[in-house]
Amino acid sequence: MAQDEYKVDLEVFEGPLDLLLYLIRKDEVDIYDIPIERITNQYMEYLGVMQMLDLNIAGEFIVMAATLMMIKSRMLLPVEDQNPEEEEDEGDDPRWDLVRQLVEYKKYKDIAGQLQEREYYQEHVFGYGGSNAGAKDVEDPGVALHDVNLFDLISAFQEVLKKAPPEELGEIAEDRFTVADQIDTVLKTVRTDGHIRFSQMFGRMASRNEIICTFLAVLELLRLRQISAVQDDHFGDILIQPGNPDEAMELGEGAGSSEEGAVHA
Amino acid sequence: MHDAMRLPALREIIGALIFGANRPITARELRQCLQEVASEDSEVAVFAEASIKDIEREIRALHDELQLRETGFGIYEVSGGWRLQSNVSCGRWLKNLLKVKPQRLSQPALETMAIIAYRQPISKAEIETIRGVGVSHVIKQLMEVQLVKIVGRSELPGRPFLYGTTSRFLEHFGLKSLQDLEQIGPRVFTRKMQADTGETDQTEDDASSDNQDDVVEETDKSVVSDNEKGQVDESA
Amino acid sequence: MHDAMRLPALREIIGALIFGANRPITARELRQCLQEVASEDSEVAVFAEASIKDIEREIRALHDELQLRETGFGIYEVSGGWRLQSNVSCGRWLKNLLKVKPQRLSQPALETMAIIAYRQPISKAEIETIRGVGVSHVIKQLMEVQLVKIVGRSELPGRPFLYGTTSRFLEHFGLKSLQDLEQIGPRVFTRKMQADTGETDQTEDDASSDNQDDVVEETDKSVVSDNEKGQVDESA
Repeated sequence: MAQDEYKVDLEVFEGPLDLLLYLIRKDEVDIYDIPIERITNQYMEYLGVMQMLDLNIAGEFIVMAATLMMIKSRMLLPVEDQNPEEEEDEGDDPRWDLVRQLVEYKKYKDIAGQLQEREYYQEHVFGYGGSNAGAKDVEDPGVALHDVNLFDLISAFQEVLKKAPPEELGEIAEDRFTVADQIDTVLKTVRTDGHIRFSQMFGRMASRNEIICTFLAVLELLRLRQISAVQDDHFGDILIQPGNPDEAMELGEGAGSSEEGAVHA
Repeated sequence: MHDAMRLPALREIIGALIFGANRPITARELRQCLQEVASEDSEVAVFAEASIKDIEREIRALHDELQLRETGFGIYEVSGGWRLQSNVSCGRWLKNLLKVKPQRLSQPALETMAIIAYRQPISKAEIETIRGVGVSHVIKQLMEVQLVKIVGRSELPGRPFLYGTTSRFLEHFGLKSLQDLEQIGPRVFTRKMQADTGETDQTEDDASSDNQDDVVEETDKSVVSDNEKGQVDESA
Repeated sequence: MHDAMRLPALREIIGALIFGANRPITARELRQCLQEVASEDSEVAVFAEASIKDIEREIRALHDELQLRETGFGIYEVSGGWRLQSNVSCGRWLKNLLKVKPQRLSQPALETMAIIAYRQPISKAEIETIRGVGVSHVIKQLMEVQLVKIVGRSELPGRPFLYGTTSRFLEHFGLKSLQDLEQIGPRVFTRKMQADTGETDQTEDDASSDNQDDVVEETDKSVVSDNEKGQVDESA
């Protein structure tokens, strides 16, 4: 694939639990009663996309995939075969360990959101002589996606991919697109038009290869803060606009969010 | 400049000290300073008598005055001490004037920060169990910007480092003390307040903290007890 | 938290800017800042209309308020601009405070300092093994402020440098000799390494272990404190 020419080394710092919580929220399902088959299928789909994009995903994603498969198969067992002597409670539910883990994690995710609010607030507070606890230079701003969650982007990308024309056998047009080229194209478009809807970016694209290269270009530009992505509603369409590389130093890596219109899945 | 000879009021001294300290300063430190200067110079010996209460009263009076007069800055309690800081409503002008780039934590960094703040002292492995993904890199960065520090070592095999928050953490998030965390996530915090030396102790508090999570109805109780079991297994 | 949304008065903005500017600032600069922010955000466009005269009037009003309320500091015209400074009559307390309790060593610097003090001569690699993170930067800074020096080279492959403490280190931590370290035990440092939530601990630690050299804190800050100090010295 042409994306090899411009390797996007995007380390994914979200873990499998993030992805699961994202899917649970997106589908508006009860965290205590996860429709395991549906969620597993979706999880595998996202994992497949991440692997196709050759993102630097952690081994934990694969482990979680195996766990989900196992839970799914255990759910298929007739009830009689599962510890008949015990009373029916959540302890029998093969999903339970996972639910517990998700609930525990979600707790901290929620707190993180509140810490972030405080952080933004503190950005506006200065001590005497301009000292600001939040304004220290960091040498390594880290890999940072702005504004929208990586899974939001993958989700949008999946939609685009579904609508794409099927790959034709023996197609040789593949080499026409590279990530490097698409980076130029995306930047030009965004700078000329001011902003563009993610869903429209791929409108006239003919091949999957072009779509994939363009998506990787978007990821790379987000990482470099040359563009930013904003989402109006949860799981709504994503707006790509010119970024401001000087606006903020973001410490750590993975998806962050901006002051306005920030969305976390 | 004969003004230098005039004996200032206690309030003025305190105001000048908070103004000049360049860091959050406690009433205790203020008293110590008053006493030290008093011991050097009998002329100002009277200030040695100021109690913590007196000092705090003056701080509050100063706070109220600055608030009332709309000066654009005020006295606030941060990271265990008092300091002057600009009003948040004037932030955008200062950001423009000083051309500062605010330092923002990414989502994974914030989550790791939250886990460390509420569960400290905590090992990397425990954080990773909660987050479900490696955190070495994130911890390293949080330590580099001095929001997190090593606070000790666990007694567990391998004696892993235990991490906790710094005073800079309090400043960065504008917290008076770790107690402030209680307002953000009260139930989670109770766990931490109770003996957090033994791993097993944590399970009980898990029970209370999990309750706050939405979606939960009557099933909660059994859910929680199972939770305890799972927790014990994991940490053992 | 939603105070940020409130539109401040012109006086507040000017007060906040003079407070945070970190240097004397002119009415012209203030106007420019008001105009720049106004052009970015129509919500505050009204402030672009403030004339130099308006701004100067507000500065004088602020000056009078601070004077009247006996806050211990005020707005003064210095080298062509306006800035906040402490009242001359409070100089001796500030002098005491800034001398005795200067800025803190950063946490990583303190920890590295402790390891070097107790394990010298020691190589960078050994320190890193103990701390679990890279220390090149911190060592460089400790050397810059002359608390640490190279005392030799190891016989190990690569012949890495070995680090030890300087005489300045002793001065700054109030030690008679390195022998003193034994009596103290790692207490001075370990206390610092524990969660520094308690106010009392902090003050004591500040007094005992801190020194003027603020290794990693904002340079801005130390500039300001030096500034302050210089000013106090002059006026005393």
